[in-house]
Amino acid sequence: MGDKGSIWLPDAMSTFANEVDALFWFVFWTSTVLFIAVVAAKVYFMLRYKRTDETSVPEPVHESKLLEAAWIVVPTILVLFVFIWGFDVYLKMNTDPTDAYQISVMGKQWAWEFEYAEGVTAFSEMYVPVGRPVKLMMNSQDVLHSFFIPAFRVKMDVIPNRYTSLWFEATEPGEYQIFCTEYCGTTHSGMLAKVVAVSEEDFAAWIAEQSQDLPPEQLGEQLFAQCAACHAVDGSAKIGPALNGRFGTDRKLADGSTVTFDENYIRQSILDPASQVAEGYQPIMPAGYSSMSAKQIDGLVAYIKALQ
Amino acid sequence: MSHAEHHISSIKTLTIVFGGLVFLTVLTVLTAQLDLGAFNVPLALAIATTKAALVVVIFMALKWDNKVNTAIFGIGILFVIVFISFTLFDTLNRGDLTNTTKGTVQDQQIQAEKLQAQEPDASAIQFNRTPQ
Amino acid sequence: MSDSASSSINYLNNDKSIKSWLFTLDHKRIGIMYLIAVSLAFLAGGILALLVRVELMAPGETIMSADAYNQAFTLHAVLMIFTFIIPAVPAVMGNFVLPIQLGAKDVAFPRLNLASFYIYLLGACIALGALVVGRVDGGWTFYTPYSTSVGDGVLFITTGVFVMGFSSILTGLNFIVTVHKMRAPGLTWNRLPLFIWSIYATSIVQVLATPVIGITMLLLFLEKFLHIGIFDPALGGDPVLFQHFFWFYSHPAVYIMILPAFGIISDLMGTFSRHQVSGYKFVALSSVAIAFLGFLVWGHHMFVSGQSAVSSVIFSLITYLIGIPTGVKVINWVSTMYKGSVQLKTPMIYAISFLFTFSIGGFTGIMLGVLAIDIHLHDTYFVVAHFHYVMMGGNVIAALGGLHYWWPKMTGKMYNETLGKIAAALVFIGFNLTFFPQFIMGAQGMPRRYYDYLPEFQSYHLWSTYGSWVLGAGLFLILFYLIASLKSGKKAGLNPWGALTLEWTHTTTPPNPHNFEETPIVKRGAYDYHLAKELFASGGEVSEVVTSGK
Amino acid sequence: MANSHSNHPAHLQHHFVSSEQQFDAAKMGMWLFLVTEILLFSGMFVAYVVYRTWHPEVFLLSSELLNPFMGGLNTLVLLASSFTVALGIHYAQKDNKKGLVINLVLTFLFALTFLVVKYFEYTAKFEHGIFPGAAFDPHGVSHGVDYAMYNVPYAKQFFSIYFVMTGIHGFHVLVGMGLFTWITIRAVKGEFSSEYYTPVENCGLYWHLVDIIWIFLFPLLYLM
Ligand code: HEA
Ligand code: HEA
Ligand code: HEC
Ligand code: CUA
Ligand SMILES: [Cu+2]
Repeated sequence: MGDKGSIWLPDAMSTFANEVDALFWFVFWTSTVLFIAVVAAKVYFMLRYKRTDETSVPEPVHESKLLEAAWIVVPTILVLFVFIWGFDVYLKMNTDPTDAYQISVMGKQWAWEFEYAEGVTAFSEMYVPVGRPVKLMMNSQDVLHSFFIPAFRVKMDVIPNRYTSLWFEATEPGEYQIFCTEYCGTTHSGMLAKVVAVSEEDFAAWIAEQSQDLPPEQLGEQLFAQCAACHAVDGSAKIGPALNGRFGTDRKLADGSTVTFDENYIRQSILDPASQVAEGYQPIMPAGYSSMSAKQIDGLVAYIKALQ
Repeated sequence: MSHAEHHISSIKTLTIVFGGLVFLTVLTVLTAQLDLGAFNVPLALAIATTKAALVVVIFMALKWDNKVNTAIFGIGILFVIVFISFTLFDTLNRGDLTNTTKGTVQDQQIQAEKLQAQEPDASAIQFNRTPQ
Repeated sequence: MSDSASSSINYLNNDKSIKSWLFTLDHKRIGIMYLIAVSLAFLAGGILALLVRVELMAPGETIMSADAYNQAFTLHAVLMIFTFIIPAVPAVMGNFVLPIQLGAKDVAFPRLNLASFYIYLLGACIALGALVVGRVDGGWTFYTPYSTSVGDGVLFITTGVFVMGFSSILTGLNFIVTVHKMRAPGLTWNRLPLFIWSIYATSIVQVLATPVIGITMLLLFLEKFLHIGIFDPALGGDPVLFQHFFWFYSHPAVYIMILPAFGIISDLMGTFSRHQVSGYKFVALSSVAIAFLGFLVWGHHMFVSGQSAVSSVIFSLITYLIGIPTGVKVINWVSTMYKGSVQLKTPMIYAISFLFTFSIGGFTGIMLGVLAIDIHLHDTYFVVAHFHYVMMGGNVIAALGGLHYWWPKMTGKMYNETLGKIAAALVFIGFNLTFFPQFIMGAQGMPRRYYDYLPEFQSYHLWSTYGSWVLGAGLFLILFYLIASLKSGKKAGLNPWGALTLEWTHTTTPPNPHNFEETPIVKRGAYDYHLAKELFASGGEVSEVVTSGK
Repeated sequence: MANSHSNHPAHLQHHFVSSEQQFDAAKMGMWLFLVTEILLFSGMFVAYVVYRTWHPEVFLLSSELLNPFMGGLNTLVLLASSFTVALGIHYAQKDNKKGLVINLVLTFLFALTFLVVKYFEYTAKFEHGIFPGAAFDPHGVSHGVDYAMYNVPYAKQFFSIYFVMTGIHGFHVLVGMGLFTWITIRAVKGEFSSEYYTPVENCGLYWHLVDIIWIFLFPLLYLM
């Protein structure tokens, strides 16, 4: 398993990806054959019956009812066949095995948050065990998002006020891209993450490691993954200001006042971003982070404070 | 054109139809007071449809009009039915596979609150006792 | 031959004042005014498209910020869809040609016709007002709750779309009545040009579907303004319901875009093969079949939206069925050339390119309709490529064919045939270069509406951008030589293509203000070339105009 | 119109061949327009049906707040106005100008009555904080009804739908009143006869449709 991709499709890394691909290739090649037939006939007629005599008026061709009927019946059969096949695979893709390992996914502008039953929370990297069905229970905090892993051929919209879910079973260890495919605002294209598929043992080890209490700074570093779409830590301005080397300096605000970039300012910026807008920036930092726990905020503050 | 003569509805016809419409209105109001269980809605809709049909056929004279106009009207109604029924296929069956939940998060919360109201648990009782 | 006095008076020169244009009730002049407005919209939308392409040449910021990009593609789509492609063929060529092809003096309701033009202008201006007011964000689909949470630009766009909807409805209504009630004596349904059949089918869709976008826009407006809670999940509303509302209009709307193109292609195939269009009845009725089936498939845009599987299955099944009547058309167009007499003038070159590009668009549409495959392809560049292949490669290429075909009739001038062919080639090559790579990167997983992307997609994006320049060059060349032809073009003959429909055989070039000297009496079908041999007996250009029954 | 022929009646536009053709065309156009109106309202009906099937108990509860007496009265008023329009057309066909004008005026007055009743209904709702959308906040007590009791989840949706539906319908009534004013003036001037009364007939068709919509709105909103 784990078929190599082609120019058309990325590597197929989930259990049903190959079935989707088989269907894709069937439709692809039938269409190609039909298409070439149409184009070939067109080009041939165009050249063969090119007008040479301006006065010629060709007689109408006697139309064959049989031929006309065949053009209707044959494609209909073809199309019904594809429909049934497509439906079958669709059912499989959308009915999760009952023994699936469950992960909660929260989509928010513009990051993914993964919550494991063991109490572990992760951003930007979703660890999953290989060879075991995984089910994602997904929900959005703000607007529509869509969760897409090309290598697994899965995609599902993530909706506020309703849970949607998808499942897959990774076939090989590796890192695979996660995209957000429902337009969700400014940094829609930055709402990325990775699936990290690892063996069962590695997965268990990872969970165990994550469950330990991290020192605040490290916790902050992990959490910062969801801020990275807008904040650089290398001094370059993105949608939001860079956050390194700022601690203790003066910060000019959009309303003209100046404050010190200290712990309180950072905390305030996270809990209520609109209250103190940095000069030269739009007040578009999401307010959703106010739901973070005190521990998480302390972690972030510690992390930002230490950034050089 | 064959139907150069326009149909003229007599005052008598119009009055009878009007009387029928009033009667049916009273009937809807009355039947709505009865408790017919699941039948209340279909009955009210059936009466409304009858009334609408009377207006269309006689007042709007579709009965004597060009058949094309009847077709136009019929197609319009048909597509309203398509719109409603195809949307209902979705909304009534939401969550038929495991890729979505049936209810919304809000519904689940309401449900949970209802259950809690029936059987107050320890924390709820305590809450009630806290002096406010 | 018509007498010389009437051939010198035509709809263009009978009254040259500005007022006579702005208040004209003449369907031909209204058609020309639409042509100008719609071309400007295309130009504006196209320039935005070129900017979008430049931005996508490289990952990260190239020429604009993320917000600017998001507004650029939204505005590109809104302009292209609502101000350009929906009115393009029906309101321009439908208006100009349809009454003449029917042998009528005008459309049934000329005042309504002028009103639709001004309503269209008003709607377009309101939509553009969004530019002044602020953010136009969210894509042309306006999915809630995003659309109700961003700036006021969306309010203007929705109002604009609402207003333009009326224009579209009135145009459709006008044409349906005109086709039913204003046909010349002898012009039975079986003799109608196929262009008329397809405009007729289009009009049905316009009348039935457009009101729903009206109410959708109104509800969206109220949702944003009053928070009525129908679509916004935060208030207990259902965002998927909004998608039903939106696509109940917008899927049928894609047939508003493509059916008129089908009509043009049928006419072009018949004329330039000088041959009866094969399977006339099938081609005619399949337009109506497509129009009706088109109402039953909207949910294929919602396979991963969380809608129920029951509806996904129904929508998927019916989606395939649309391929059948469309296939009937494609195959009949190809076989029209069989044993015909094919002349490769510029319009015919567009028709031939159309067969190529539209078929690719159609087949990829079928792929998207397959439930399991669409899960992977949905909202990737594969979809972007699909719809540009059907809209740009289908509608626009056909419309360019139609424009070249009727240009002599509209203006009385011939364009430069050599430049015409060069431009057609540029458009064809540029178009495929722009959009074919998008299929591949889409299947590889490149999501749409992405300002920034992973480096592995760059080579595809680069080719696509180069392609858009070739395409743009072709289109600007067309603009250039068409305008040049107005000044220096050769005078057009009465029937330069040897066509048999009434606008070529029974009126002057350009047509006289009331279309005909006398109401024509039709004695043969639109493509019965074998019954009109004498017209072609002398060879060369057909220059005879029949003033009464042929 | 350059080539109008002397034997053509005044109302015949130049691009039509006969009055018959013009009349048929106008009427067909009107029917098509009615269909667009039906589809416009269909969106509201879809919203209604969806939310009703999801939350039937909330809809039942909320509809208690609507006054079926007022709704019923308005139904009768609209039916009567449909009747007078039909009579008006009858008189037009019979060349009875007086009958026509009287009935048109009656229709206008019925329409006005409808809106006045609606006005009282709306203000009674507004007083108790029943608004469409975010402002929805039922409160206060009147006639022994405690409005605050009705502040349940999804009641907001019911009233949003109620206000949008009846609002759009009311707007159509208003447009109808404009149309009848125009038609009445023309009728008084004697522009209509059994030969030509297309505008009367088309306004009538429009008005009947407004009536039909209400025929459905009434039971759906007020009674169940
Ligand atoms: C002019 C406009 C136009 C046209 C004509 C079409 C035509 C079709 N479209 Fe397309 N479509 C769009 C415009 C159009 N579309 C747009 C704008 C979107 C995206 C909107 C957005 O999200 O922004 C879209 C998206 C879209 C989707 C949703 C994809 C997604 O978001 O996941 C789907 C899915 O089913 C689809 C299917 C089809 C099909 C089956 C046809 C069929 O009608 C095609 C039929 C034609 C053929 C099949 C070719 C010719 C046939 C033969 C030669 C005979 C043999 C054929 C067979 C046996 C199959 N389209
Ligand atoms: C009619 C519809 C239409 C047309 C014609 C086009 C034409 C083009 N489109 Fe667009 N496009 C859409 C409808 C259309 N598009 C829609 C609906 C979307 C989805 C938006 C969304 O996600 O919400 C989209 C999105 C879209 C994207 C994806 C953006 C994203 O997802 O991030 C891209 C990217 O390449 C693109 C590119 C182009 C290009 C290069 C052209 C070129 O073909 C343009 C070429 C045109 C010109 C260069 C102008 C030249 C014109 C003249 C000189 C006037 C001449 C006049 C006469 C000849 C009379 N379009
Ligand atoms: C959508 C992009 C976005 C995301 C995601 C985001 N921010 Fe911000 N942030 C901004 C913008 C824009 C500003 C500047 C405007 C302001 O001050 O509100 C800002 C300002 C700040 C500031 C003040 C910086 C200064 O120089 O004054 C801090 C601290 C901050 N953000 C922390 C965070 C943290 C921690 C997270 C993640 C938990 C985060 N941000 C996520 C956009 C974002
Ligand atoms: Cu989240 Cu796009
Ligand atoms: Cu579609």
